[in-house]
Amino acid sequence: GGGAETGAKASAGDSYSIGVVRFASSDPGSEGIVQSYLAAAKERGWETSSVDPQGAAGQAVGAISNFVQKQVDLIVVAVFPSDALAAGIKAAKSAGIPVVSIGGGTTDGVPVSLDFGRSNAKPLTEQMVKDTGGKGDLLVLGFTPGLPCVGREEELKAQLKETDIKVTRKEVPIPGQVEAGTEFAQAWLASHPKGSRPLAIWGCFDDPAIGAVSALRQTGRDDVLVYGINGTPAAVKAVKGGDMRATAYVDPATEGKRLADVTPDVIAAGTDAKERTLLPDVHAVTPANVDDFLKKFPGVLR
Amino acid sequence: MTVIVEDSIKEASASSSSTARVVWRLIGQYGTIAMLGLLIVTMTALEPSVFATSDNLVNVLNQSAIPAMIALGLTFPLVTGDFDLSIGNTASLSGVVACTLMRDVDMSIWMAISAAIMVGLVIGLVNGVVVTVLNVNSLVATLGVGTMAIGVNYKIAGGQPVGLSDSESFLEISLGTLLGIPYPVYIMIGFTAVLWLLLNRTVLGQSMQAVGGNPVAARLSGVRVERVRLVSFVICGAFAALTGVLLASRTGSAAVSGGDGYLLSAFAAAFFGSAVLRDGQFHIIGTLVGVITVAIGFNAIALTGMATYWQYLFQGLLLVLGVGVGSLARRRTAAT
Amino acid sequence: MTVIVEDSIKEASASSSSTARVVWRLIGQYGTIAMLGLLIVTMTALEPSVFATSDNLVNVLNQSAIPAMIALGLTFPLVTGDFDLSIGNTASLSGVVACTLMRDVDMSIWMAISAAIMVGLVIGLVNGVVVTVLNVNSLVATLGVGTMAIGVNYKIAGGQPVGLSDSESFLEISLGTLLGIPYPVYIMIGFTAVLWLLLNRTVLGQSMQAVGGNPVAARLSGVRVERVRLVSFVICGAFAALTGVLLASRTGSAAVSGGDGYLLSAFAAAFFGSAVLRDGQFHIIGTLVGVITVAIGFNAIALTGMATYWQYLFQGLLLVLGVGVGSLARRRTAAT
Amino acid sequence: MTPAREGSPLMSGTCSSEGAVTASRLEMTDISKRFGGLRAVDRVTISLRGGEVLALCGANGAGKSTLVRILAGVEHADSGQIALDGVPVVIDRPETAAHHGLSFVHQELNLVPKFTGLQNMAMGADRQSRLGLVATKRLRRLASEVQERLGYRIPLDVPVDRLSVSDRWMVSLGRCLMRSAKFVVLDEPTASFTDDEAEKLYKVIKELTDSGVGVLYISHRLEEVLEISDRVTVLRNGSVAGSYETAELTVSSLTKAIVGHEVEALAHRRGDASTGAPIRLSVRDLRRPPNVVGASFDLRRGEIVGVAGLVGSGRTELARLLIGADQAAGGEIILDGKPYAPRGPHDAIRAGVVLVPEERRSQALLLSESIERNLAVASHGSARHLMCRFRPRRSHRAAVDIVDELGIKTDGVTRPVLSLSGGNQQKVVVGNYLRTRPSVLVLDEPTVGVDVGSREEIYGIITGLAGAGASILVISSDFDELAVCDRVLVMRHGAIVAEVPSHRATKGHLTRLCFEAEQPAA
Ligand SMILES: Nc1ncnc2c1ncn2[C@@H]1O[C@H](COP(=O)(O)OP(=O)(O)OP(=O)(O)O)[C@@H](O)[C@H]1O
Ligand SMILES: Nc1ncnc2c1ncn2[C@@H]1O[C@H](COP(=O)(O)OP(=O)(O)OP(=O)(O)O)[C@@H](O)[C@H]1O
Ligand SMILES: [Mg+2]
Ligand SMILES: [Mg+2]
Repeated sequence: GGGAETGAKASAGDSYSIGVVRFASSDPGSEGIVQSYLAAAKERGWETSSVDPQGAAGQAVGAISNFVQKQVDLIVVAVFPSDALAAGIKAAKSAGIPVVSIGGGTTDGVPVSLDFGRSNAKPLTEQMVKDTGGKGDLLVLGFTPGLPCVGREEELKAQLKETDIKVTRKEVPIPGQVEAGTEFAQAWLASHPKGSRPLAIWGCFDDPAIGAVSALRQTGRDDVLVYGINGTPAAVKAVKGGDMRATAYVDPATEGKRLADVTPDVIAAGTDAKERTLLPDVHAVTPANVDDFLKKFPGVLR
Repeated sequence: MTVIVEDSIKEASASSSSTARVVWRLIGQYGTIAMLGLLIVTMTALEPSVFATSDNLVNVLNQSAIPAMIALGLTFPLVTGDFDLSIGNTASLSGVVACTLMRDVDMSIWMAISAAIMVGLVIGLVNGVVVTVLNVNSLVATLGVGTMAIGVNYKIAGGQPVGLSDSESFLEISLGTLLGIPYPVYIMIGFTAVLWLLLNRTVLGQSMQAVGGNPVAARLSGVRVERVRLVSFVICGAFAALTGVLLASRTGSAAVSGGDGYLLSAFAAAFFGSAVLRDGQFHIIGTLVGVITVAIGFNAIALTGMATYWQYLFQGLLLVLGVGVGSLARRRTAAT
Repeated sequence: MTVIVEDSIKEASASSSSTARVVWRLIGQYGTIAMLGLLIVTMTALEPSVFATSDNLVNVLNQSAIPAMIALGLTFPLVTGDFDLSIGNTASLSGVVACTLMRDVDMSIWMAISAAIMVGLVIGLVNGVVVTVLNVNSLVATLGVGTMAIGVNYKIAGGQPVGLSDSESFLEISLGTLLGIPYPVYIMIGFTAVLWLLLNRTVLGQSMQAVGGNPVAARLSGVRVERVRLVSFVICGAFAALTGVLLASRTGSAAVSGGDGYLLSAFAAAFFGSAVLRDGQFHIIGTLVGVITVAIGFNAIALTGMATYWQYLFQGLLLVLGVGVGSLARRRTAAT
Repeated sequence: MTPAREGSPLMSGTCSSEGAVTASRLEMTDISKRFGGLRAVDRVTISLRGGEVLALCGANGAGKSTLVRILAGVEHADSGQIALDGVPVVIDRPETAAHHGLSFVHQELNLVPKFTGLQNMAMGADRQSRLGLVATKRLRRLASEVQERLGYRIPLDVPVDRLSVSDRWMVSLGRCLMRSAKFVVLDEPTASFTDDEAEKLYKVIKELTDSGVGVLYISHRLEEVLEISDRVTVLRNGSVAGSYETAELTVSSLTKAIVGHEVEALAHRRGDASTGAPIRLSVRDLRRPPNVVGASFDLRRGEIVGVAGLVGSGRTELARLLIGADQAAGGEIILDGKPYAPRGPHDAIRAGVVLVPEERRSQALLLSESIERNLAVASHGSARHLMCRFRPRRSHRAAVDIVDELGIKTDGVTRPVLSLSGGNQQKVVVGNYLRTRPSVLVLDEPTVGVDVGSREEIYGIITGLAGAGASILVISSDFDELAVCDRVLVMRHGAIVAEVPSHRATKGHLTRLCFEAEQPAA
């Protein structure tokens, strides 16, 4: 009812009411973007309220319904795949409230999504292919249930198609991702001794990659290149210390601001706007550029 | 009855502290419900135009429906004195099975749902057999069986979410309304009534309570303890599966870990509920009150827009105080 | 004594079924350990060059160290008959606290570790007070307190991992070796010994076991039941915090939810261990065997390259059979 | 969910049906049962006819309860047959026993604590359901019939964990009578009863036998055995030591048959020896309404004082107040001249005051733990502080000593206490508390289920302790055994109403005092 009218009336400079459905307090990637978005919204004088559904899709649907009750102007959802929130998105749509997703993809009722998967893997995977010269053995630490990871692995698969890289894939569990990274790397290292073929480990996010780094240190190996994604402090430190070859960083402040910038448009356009995907700025962090990187983003290690 | 007469005599004799005792007894009995009332009153005062509306009431009940199913099912093993840690995984698996059957085999909705519930029954049966025949502690047994359920889930869906191409009629289960009230609310009320009758008005239910209260005594008076425990696991599995199906119909897809989050919330609701009206006994109404309290808490969080850390502190406090106030009062009653 | 003489006569007379009974009794006592042996033998046959090496042994022990700390701590509340569901959150929080203190306040490593362990002690104390004074069921209480710990964690770290700029000496705790064996292995062995002594050679430990056996009887015998339970929560909290610190020292940074995964694994290990040698009683050595079994199982998964779904089936089966074989055999022994 | 079974053949032997003519016959032939190396029951043969009472006697651990449990389908015999009216039957689980018309009161209380009296009684009843639904009305009617027959108002609507121990026993007995049975087996039903309740039970037994029901009766109270039984079978070490017509027995000959030697009748203690001794414990107007409304008495060094009273007179509650298990609402206690207000059993045990509680299973034993550990609990409770060292060898030796001293029948102190016979479990309970060498020992029904021989030993220990200077308070519903006391206090409605010197503390006199007010003896 009322939500649709508010949405239609809205224009830049108005005060909006925005509901944010986080993913889980334990997911730093989305948390960073949500927080900077909330900060940006506050700066612009919008009223916000956020809920943490602790990773449960059912709870997220509930949270969206609660925001529909509250008659907010826009709902932002983090990470949950947009087509796995059906009842919530439908309720929002019929109340005329558009939904923006961080990393969940667009669908009917979710006109805008910030990509959080495939784009993040691109520069770093290119780097990996270049480093290994397109041949060698690669240990992939993947996580199928997570949508961002699926996108990243798709990018990896696409880039590996033309190469002579032999892949061993392991599924890491969450929680327990770091330890699993260590275990899988250790076992893989045992059957891949130091030798002629280039060796690399690619994690679809930093945690298992860091686990792999731990395995390398424990076994005293320095012949394996490790790649991760997200640019967590531990990963950036490992890159700086030369233990890790590269990680990919997305600046939450930039992306949060990007979302805040499009917010008035999305609200104005309403639920039936054309679907579009926002691409983040992805920074590959390598030993070569890590100092410059840290100068640019001093907050990473803070 | 004579007992009542005796009771009131004692009541009268201890005249000095009797008002205090009555107050404590009331708090002991209704403390948990009073906490819920306090929450509702506070929220009504804070957000009168949004919280205290019939729309929002329906919304909260609708949100309670799915967690209620799984928590009500869990109540049965808890009553017989067992734990079931596999319910989250069962819910995930049953959702995946239902969606896969509908998507890949083109099975009709009701057939697919029945198959999914069969999955729950089978898991419940396996749990029950491992616990009663292999004689494994229910915590380890259900943890193990639940882990195996994850394996089966991976085998079926490869870890990827299973979406539905034509999901309208399936979604209708969650979205459809009758007299302005969504179907899930009816489902919740209906099953609550059925399960309440089962636990309180049938010999099976009484046997379950007896087994939970004192398995040796139950066995000596002719209750087939093993069978009763097995049945409680089967009921629990079936309701976990139902939860998975409802969840899939609410989200329009099923994920390998979609139902996992309900494990702890179901335990929280059931244990919270065990402090409602009674002292540490699991019962159907209590569990329902637990689920609804948690849902109202969550609703309050969304409506007031508390900071994330407050959300956690609030949820934690709600649990501890909700149970603690009643318990403390009961202890006081016993002491005076 | 006459009884003994009688005994041997009777033993001889029941010659027919006695061998079977001895076999069952042996399986009952050592069944769980035999399962572990079987696993080791199978793995040695499958991967002789990788599995059965001293390197891999050290590796497995090293991997066991962190889960061992939290599971050993958990054993104490379990012995007194309580649950602690807050351990995972406590571990996460303590890691965050240690790293934040080192990073932001420039605290020395040992001071920061002490502070983190203080956090664990405090959480344990809160758990204990809620359980013994407010008289809340330990499952709800620790779930609630754990949820609050998440809130505090979020307040401190804002949901972001806390990295250290200069982490070398902190990492050294996990990576350093003595005589080729990593420090964590020594830590594990040392604390196991200490906790074994505490549980088996002090009045406190004996009182805990008495409380677990029958709290009413223990109380009437002069055991301060409340105090003993409280102490067990405090010990558990401290070891959960220690786990968090060790975990952070593995990667040089603390993830907001780094310790959460240890909750279920600690329960699995402790309950698995309760079926080792004894029947359903929690004890230190059992818990350690449980942890190492799980670690070897995971090591086997990593080495053999099973498919994802097999990993889960295997882990589930390991739990169920590991406990089930012994239990079944014990029941057979009792029956013959 | 058994559907209603109207007109079932099992109904033919109901106790209420008038004049059951064909007396049925229950035979257990050559029954043997071993536990590990121990022959608990060894080729025992008994037979029981409808309308008669067969008493089963024997020392603790003789195998009586094991035989009963085999009959109940709880335990499985290694060999032997059970036959009903000449037809062999296999009783493999408790409900089979019920189907064959057998009803039991087992030696230990087997109630569901959170269930009401009615719910507990319903658990054993036949035809409790119609279409799986609980037939509440019918059950309540049945229960009130049972109440009438017992002549005792069992609180039907209160959870049994709020009842006193003897009320719980009444519930247990009531449950047994809810079933229309051909044979009723009572394993020490009167152990926690005073004479008053016991009389009520005898009346019920009379009714049952008159209507053709056979009763198997186990008791350590030999007078009652002689009073109510028709025949007596004595077990010793698992096998039948003799079968007698009751008429040909006396207490002393039966005692001899059970124990194997003569046991002297309990001589009344000469109470004058302790009158001059200093007062150790002085209780003044101790109150905790409604159960204790003013108790005052003194306890001297080396004195044994008994407390007599009817069920519910507040004796247990008084004992709990003395050790601080409950907090008094008023009054004071002086211990060795100093005010003594224990905040819990912990304070009491450190001050040397201990209580041997009345119900061993729920209040005194770690059931699944070893005998050794059970014998050490109170010594942990009295330890100086929690970090004191625990020496397992010393503890083991102490346990072995106690087992020897109290004559606990077991093949090792590491065996679980659950594997002991009821009377031996009771001795473990007493041993646990004796180990702390208390200066004030309160015993609440210390000889429940203990056989004649062992009773003698326990009295011996009590007198020995008193001789060494300990002060002892004995609460007992078996007024005969109060003869060991120097004097006996009588409690009624929560107050101490009379004091009786040893030589006048006869059963009859005490019973009379329990009912009516009388001036305390000078
Ligand atoms: N489950 C068991 N495991 C091992 N031994 C047992 C078990 N049950 C009974 N026993 C042993 O069998 C013997 C007979 O026990 P039972 O309980 O039949 O004695 P009882 O005659 O009833 O004695 P009481 O008068 O003390 O009740 C005892 O020595 C006891 O230790
Ligand atoms: N925990 C309890 N809750 C409620 N009432 C109780 C409780 N314990 C005992 N009572 C009641 O208090 C009264 C006194 O009980 P108490 O056990 O002190 O008497 P007693 O003289 O020891 O009798 P008994 O021979 O039955 O043990 C009884 O009527 C009993 O029903
Ligand atoms: Mg017996
Ligand atoms: Mg009493």
